[in-house]
Amino acid sequence: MRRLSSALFLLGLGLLIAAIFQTMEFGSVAPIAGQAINTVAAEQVGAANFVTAVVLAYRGFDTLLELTILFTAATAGGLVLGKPRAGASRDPDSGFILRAGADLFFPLLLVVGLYIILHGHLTPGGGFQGGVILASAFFIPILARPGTSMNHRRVSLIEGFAGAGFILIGLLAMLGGKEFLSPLLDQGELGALLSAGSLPLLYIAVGLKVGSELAGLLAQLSETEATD
Amino acid sequence: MNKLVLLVALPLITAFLLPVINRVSAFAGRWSGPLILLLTSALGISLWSQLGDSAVAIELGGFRPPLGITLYADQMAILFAVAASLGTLLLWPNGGEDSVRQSTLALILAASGSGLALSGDLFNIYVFYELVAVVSYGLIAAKATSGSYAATLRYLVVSSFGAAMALTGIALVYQATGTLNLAQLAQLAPTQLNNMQGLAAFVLMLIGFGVKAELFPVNTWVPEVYATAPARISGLLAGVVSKLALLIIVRLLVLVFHQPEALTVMLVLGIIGVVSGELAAWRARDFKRMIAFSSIGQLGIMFIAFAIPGKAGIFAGLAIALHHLVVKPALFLLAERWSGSLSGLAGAAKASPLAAALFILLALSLIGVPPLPGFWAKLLVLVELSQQSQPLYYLGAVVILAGAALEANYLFRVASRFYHAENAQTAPASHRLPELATASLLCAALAGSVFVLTPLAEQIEGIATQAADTAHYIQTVNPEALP
Amino acid sequence: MQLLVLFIVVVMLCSAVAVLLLKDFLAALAAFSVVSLGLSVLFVILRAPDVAMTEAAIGAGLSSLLFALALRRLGLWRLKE
Amino acid sequence: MTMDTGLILYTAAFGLILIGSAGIVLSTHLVRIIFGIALLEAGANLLLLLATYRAGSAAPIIVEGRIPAVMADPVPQALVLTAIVIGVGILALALSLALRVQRAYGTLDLREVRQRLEQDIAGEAGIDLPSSSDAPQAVMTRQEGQA
Repeated sequence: MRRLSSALFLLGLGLLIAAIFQTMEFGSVAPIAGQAINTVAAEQVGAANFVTAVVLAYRGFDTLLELTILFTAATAGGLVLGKPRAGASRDPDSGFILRAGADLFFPLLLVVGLYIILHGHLTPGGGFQGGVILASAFFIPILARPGTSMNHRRVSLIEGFAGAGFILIGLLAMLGGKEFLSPLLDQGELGALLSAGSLPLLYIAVGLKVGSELAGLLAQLSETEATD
Repeated sequence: MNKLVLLVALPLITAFLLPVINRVSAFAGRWSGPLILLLTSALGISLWSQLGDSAVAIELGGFRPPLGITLYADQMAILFAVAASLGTLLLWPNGGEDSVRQSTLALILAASGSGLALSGDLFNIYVFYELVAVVSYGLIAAKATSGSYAATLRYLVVSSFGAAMALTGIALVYQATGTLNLAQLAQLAPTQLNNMQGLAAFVLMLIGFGVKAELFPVNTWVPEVYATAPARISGLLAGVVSKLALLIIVRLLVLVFHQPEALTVMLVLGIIGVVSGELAAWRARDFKRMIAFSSIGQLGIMFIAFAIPGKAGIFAGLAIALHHLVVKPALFLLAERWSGSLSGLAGAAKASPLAAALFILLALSLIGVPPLPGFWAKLLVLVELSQQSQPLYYLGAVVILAGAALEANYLFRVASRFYHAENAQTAPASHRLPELATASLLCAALAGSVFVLTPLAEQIEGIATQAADTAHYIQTVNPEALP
Repeated sequence: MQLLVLFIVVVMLCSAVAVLLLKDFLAALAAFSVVSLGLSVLFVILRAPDVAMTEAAIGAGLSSLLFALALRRLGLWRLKE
Repeated sequence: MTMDTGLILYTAAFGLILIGSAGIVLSTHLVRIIFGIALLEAGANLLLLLATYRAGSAAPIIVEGRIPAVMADPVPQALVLTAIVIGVGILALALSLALRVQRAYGTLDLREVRQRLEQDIAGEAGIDLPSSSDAPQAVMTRQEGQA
């Protein structure tokens, strides 16, 4: 019965998609918002990477919410998984080569992650991609040494202040009589490292937030005891 | 007026910092959440009174639409934004092991609920909707029973499927128009979206946003979640969050999707919702699932009402939605101590006479007995339905009447059991004070509204008139001229 | 170019079906990574380097890591004997 | 890039959406269903990015002051970026929940989980299972002693 209704549902979805395919006109419409942004972004925001301009300036509100979703998922994950019991079974130790490799990788990943975050307004990449690399920098040592655990207090401190920093930058603009999340600071020269006003600051907040949330999530998951 | 953003920003920043605040002082950690919500609710109400019957658009980041994200605040938006704040405050999660995490999640729920009501950008709505979803997973799972974990996971699967469908719909809309701003979409819709692709996009978004609005094919999570979640969270989900999802669908219908087929789809799904919900509630053997199924039925009535074209539909739908917004949380609060089977409720009136009396008041209003507000709301829907020409609307009216008869049957079966003291083995425990106080407050609001029915109806009609006015919306947001 | 796109798409769709049909969860995870990687290559072809980087880091990297951790904790981390 | 390439790409997007939906609706193992969600999201993301893609446009980045003649639309790129990050957050939460469900019920088979869930709810309410009512569309057969 369930199978039948599922199959019917899928059939309906398939028909819907087929109908869309039939009537859809590919690429017939000019992207109104996108074209406007491409014309004015260099002047208005001052970021050479227009995707960054959209992510942090034009649609910065979305990004704030996205960070909140990660934060919420980490908080809810903490609620669900809880604290690991003492003396829970652990993964077998991973051997010398992996541990040495993890130690070697740690500074490398840290530098690469920070580089990607700081150049987010100039080249592809930014807070999200850099944040993932930061998270892996802190997580790989845990994988290599299954006994150790992450300092959750410090992680929650970083995630709290990074998220609050993003909102504070937005609220500062309101104090100055502008709208929430308006770009601040001098735009500088297009393409320079110190340019695009407050965007690099926002991306640092994003990077730290993403990094700490993801590292926390990964650590939570790996600290949970195995069921078998 | 740009202070409206604080309705979202203040709870969010408090939520981010709550773990830190709690470490400094547990007292501050416990009270800062409710305090902030009190503040935002007051702010929202004061802005509502300032606004009058005008509307305002906030260009976030100072970018003109369609470049940036726009928030749109008319009376309906602020009403529901305040409802999200105030509702979370009234139903603030209490107890449980991890109260800091729960408070954090509740704050985010208030922020995202308010934002969902105010947002004027299609993708921004999607992000807010996902945020509401993730927060509710956390709050349901906070019960920390095996049942709540399983129910949350099943809910997550349905909800993620819906969200992906909504995202697909958004992609189709963007493909056809090249913009996400609702005002600009309203300008472009008659030429670009009045076709098969537009209808498909609407159906996909209806499935997506319908998950939280307990729409028929995607409401399988409702009985499981409401039976396993903490009662306050069930009340929030059924009372407030479902209305927010409904609000989005109504906005989309008014502004973007003008096809008559779109209304027909909603009408049919609403009718199925009423029939299946009320029948299942009638068959239910335990109190929580009975009111869970009855909420599917009630939301079905709202879908039927909003399927009436034009202002009349919004007026009728809004009236019944606001009624449900007050009644359902109160019912779930009462359900906290009556979670056992219905037969175990015998003699409950002796243990807690006030709770039993409140239940009867709520039940009478839910069924639609004059002079309670529920009667006028249902009457309004029936009158508007009878003025339509399509026969399907008459079917809707018949189904609503039959549903009311079923409701009367199962609600009175429960009420009469309350006063059967002779075969009571063990009367259920009496209610805790916070639950009873909040439920009494909601009931008092319900009963009090009987005396101000005429001004209230005029107010709601004003809200509906404003919400149905597409030109007013476009004029307020005033996007850049189309190229 | 067109042939390359066609090739990637075919591989992706086959892997996507394989994710659902393979009995062994580890193999399904591998197929899932193939889908993510294919997607990130498509994003490069579609002139979206930012998205491609994110998809590679998050879709192929992090998601697979999450799945792997979960499979291990769930006791599904074993190849068919 | 020709029209046909666009068609191939749209096929990929809708294909992923359909395969993902099939995984969610037809699978009986919860991990498989979570895989389905991830595939479905991937398809929706690709569709979103394709929405305004034009052949022959350049990436929306100014390198060394040169502004390309036709730049790709940066808006869907930013949207997809957001959607990918949202997806991974939900994925992590889903997997955490799956861990807890397995620990509580000892199974991840959807049918058994539903059955145990029904038992849990009925048990809490203190009613015998066979007499309890199910969701209207969820009438199923039960075997005692399973799970």
